[in-house]
Amino acid sequence: MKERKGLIIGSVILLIIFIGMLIKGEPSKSILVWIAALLTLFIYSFLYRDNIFYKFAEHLFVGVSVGYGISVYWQNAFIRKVFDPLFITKTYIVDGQFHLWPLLAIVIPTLMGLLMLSIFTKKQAWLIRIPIAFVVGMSAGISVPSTFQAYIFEHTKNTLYITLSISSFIMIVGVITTLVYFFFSKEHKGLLGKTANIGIWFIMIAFGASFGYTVMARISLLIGRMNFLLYDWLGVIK
Amino acid sequence: MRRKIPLTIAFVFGIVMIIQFFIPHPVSRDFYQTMLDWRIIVIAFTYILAVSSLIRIHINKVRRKKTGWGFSYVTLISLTVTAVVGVIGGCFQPTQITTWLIEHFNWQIEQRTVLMVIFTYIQIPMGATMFSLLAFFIASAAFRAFKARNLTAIILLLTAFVVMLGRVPIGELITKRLPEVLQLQNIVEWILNYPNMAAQRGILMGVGLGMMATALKIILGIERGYLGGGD
Amino acid sequence: MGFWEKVMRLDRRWVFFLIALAVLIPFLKPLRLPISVTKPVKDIFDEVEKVPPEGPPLLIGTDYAPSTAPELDPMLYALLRHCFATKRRVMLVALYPQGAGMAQAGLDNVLPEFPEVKSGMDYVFLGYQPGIGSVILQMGEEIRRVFPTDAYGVSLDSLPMMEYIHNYDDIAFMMDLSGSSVPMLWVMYAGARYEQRIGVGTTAVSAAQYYPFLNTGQFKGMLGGLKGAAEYEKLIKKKGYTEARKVATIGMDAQSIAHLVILFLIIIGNIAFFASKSHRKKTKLTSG
Amino acid sequence: MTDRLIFDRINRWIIWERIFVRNRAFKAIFLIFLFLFPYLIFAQEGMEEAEQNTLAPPDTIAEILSPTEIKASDTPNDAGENITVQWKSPEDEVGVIVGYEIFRSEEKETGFEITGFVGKATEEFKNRTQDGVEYYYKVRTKTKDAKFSPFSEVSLVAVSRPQFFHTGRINVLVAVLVFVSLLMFFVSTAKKGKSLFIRRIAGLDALDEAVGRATEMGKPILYVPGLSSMSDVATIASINILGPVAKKVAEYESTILVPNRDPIVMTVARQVVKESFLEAGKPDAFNEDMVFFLTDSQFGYAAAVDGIMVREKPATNLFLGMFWAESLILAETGNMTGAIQIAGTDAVAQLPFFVTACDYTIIGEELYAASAYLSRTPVLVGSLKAQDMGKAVLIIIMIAMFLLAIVNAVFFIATDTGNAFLSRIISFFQGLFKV
Repeated sequence: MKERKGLIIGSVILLIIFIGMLIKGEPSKSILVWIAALLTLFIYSFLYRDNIFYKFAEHLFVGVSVGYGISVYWQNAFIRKVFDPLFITKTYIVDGQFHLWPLLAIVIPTLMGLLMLSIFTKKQAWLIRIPIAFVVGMSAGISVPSTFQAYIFEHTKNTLYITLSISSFIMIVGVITTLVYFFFSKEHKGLLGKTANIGIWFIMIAFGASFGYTVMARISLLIGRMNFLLYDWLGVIK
Repeated sequence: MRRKIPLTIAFVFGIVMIIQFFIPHPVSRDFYQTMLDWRIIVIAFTYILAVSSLIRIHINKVRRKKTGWGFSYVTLISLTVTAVVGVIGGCFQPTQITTWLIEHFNWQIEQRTVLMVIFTYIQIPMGATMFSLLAFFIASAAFRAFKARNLTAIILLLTAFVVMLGRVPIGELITKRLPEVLQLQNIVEWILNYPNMAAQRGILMGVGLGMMATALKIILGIERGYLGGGD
Repeated sequence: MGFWEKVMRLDRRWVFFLIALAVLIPFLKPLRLPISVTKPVKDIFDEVEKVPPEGPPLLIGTDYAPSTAPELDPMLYALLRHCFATKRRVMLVALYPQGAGMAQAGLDNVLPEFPEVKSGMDYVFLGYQPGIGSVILQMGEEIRRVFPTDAYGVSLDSLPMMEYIHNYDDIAFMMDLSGSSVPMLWVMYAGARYEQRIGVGTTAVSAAQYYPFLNTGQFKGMLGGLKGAAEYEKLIKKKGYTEARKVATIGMDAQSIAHLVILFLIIIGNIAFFASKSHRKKTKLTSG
Repeated sequence: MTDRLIFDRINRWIIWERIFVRNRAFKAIFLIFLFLFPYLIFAQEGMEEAEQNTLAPPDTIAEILSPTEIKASDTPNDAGENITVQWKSPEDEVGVIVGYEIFRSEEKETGFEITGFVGKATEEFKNRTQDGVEYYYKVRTKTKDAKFSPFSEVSLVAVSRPQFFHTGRINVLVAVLVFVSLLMFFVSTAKKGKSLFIRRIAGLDALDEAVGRATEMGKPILYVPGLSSMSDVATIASINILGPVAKKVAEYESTILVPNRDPIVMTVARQVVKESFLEAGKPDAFNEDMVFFLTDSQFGYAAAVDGIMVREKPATNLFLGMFWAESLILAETGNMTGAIQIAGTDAVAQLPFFVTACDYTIIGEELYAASAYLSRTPVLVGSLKAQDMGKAVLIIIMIAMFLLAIVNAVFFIATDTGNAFLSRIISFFQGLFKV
């Protein structure tokens, strides 16, 4: 309970600092900047606890972003990829001649898309599997060769440039032991277990390093927001 | 029937897309482009399902007066307003209506469309603020988790500590007098370039194999989890 | 419950509070922590110093978006101030649509300090053109072919500064500010094909991937994150070029303090961990 | 009915499986590929050498400042409509050259028109052409004071055409085929009933316990299937785990909350959860609104899931799939509410945050092993074996290369040049993984 009192006092101090700056500084005259600033503060209030301000901001965020998504899909998919080629530019008519394939290239995916709506029926709901299978199967097909290139070839190639140095030795040991850690079909006992253990150490080094490395970038995000609040909104700093 | 058709479709399109990768011919290139367009169109229709799911949940909340139902109005209203503004007023390019309004009422819109104004002053600041919460969370996670409980935890803690220290000017000052190899920023760079890179490569190679296996199992119809069980 | 156990169970909101203060205080009261200038930043500074006043310009690429602006804006401001204060000419170009807005914002911010600096005389803002690689390539032949006018619609031929500027041969140094891979395209096209001297300003996270290219000389220098920008601000301040608010130095203060707070928290956390562990052992012994 | 029976029944109709797996000929094909592998690579190397030999002999009477050795040929491995022109730039000690102008004609003697300009440090130009038309090229140097050198000699005739096979990707093709063969081989062995071992994966073992705990407490389970779309294989892996988890939840007639960012993932997840409830014999306990859509905005999604975590207070949070920067926002908030958290992702950059904020973390490839681990279906376990073989191959190549490098270095110290044969092997292996 005592601790909570301290926290409340702390939050009040922060609030007073902001109000003080609001009086002292030259706040922005743009209502849009005010909206952005208030929403920023609403979201920060979540750090203390869930409250009505955060709830408002969260629900607004969801609503606005879905509305934005609808607009973008409407424009980029329905208008540009279906409506325009079908009714306006008529890509399937070239020099007054009718071509079947360009028409099918619009109609087939549209029909497949419409099958998505079969979920609203009781009996034909299984039809939804067709567009899903298309998206999943095709995505899987695209990913197979490019995964080989990007994940396996690229990294193997870079590991294979070996020089006689401790660094190079550490590199190859690290890669091999990490790979060994991911062996699934053998129990991690004896030599395999020991190697896999070294692999875990390497993994932990990597996790620690990327954690420490990311801190700076995350803090600079907060600095960016602070700059917005103090400079663009309150105008207390020049 | 209910399984055969989808599995065949997944198989055919999967194999065709793999083959396509090896053919630089324009026919194959155009086909690839068409497939990507198809995917966009199909996903656009799925968006209808998604939005209807969201709307139904919030309408249900309002109807059943579940806790916090008042906020569902916020979502529903802001969704409708933004969508109407975007569809009628234009997304990135203003439609004729917007142009007329701008001229008639002498508006000053820096972002060209009303939708982009909403995007710039509501969605972007809120997104950036959510993103910046990470500054707080990364601190509390470090405080809580980086404790020398056992050997692996010590390794994690020490590397994070050293790398973090090496990123601020004070870290450099501490080791300024040492030989160059032992200076903190050089040690940090070495950690990043060798042991860290080694583990990352190991993980990524494993991930690559896992992804390949999963993708191939889907194409070959061995893995059908994504279709749901049953017939 | 002893003190250390209390620390162990510290409410995480205290941590949030400390971080908020650590970032807020340097903004209100700059601390001016010591900053040592590193070689990549000094190299950039020297390259800009080599740009002859009233001669071939410095080309700045603003290829970033608002999300990386906290780190890259200070670099743009510092470079502009450096050039404007010493009568060096500047050309700005954006290969990202949002980059044009960032460049304009940078100009709006810096220009009031230099009332004598005029568009077309001392700087030219080319604006944005789509097609990153091909724009860079075509600029190597004739800038007017890609940018017939500047960002404000004025024909380049009518701008006095552009009279002798046609391609990379007439540009003294190129500085790309970006958190993405655009600098690599500048190196590949303008650097490798036209031998343009190029420097890069990037975020702290991307900096690591550019170090190898510094060693090979493909980049003549680098500003990495807020720290790089702060070092650059220190250099131009030392030369007495400007007295403007040092955005990056303040940001760097905030970043250093926040880093130290986190490091301090980790140390305290571990002391508490061991103290409460030994304490627990002791109580066990006495009770048993 | 056990999983295996269902599996066998629905397996029967697949034709290609019969061709590949049950047919003994497959094994023969597999062996042939193994032998073909080095041959294909060597063949490709040989081809490159042959191409170089047919090039025009160098011109000995180079004119001052004129480019020399001009050659034009169809750009390889492209979709046609492109010819690559190459030349050798002249000595330029004073630095007067600005660049090169490339001229093109459809006749050898006349009709040359300028078609492009490149900077001074370049010796190559890719020219957009019409397929099937014969082109001749010549190049001249442009100097700083806008003067030009005499033209180089005219190149041999060149015709552009599209290619039907990308020779630079032959190594990928071979690798894909070998991996498919391995996969088929182990899947078919597994089908014969040979039981295969899987090592313990702590995070997946904990899944059961975590689900059980939540149901005991009468609280819902939060399942986040990642923030990516279905085209990310990690999402598919996550959906594969969702099945067994939802089944467990259904058995206890508890609630599962699956918020989604991608519409297709939402549709698929809903199907999977629905079927799982059906399989568990509790179709009535299923509610469509368990699987719902939030928003496709990354941080909007994070904000909303944070809201769910503090308001619905799920006892167990599962974050499985593809994550970006929002990973720590989700995991820290979940940690704040005191839920048991299990995370799994192949996004290496996000793993450290899950490790610090969650109780169990499924790292990288373990995520892809999950569906086999949870179901223990022989065919799926068999594919794990194929993954392991892939890793073994990579490890063997790396160890061999390391030993070779050491031996080569010894040679290098002794003879100062290294061993030609060893160097050739090393560069051959490095070339194998050329992207």
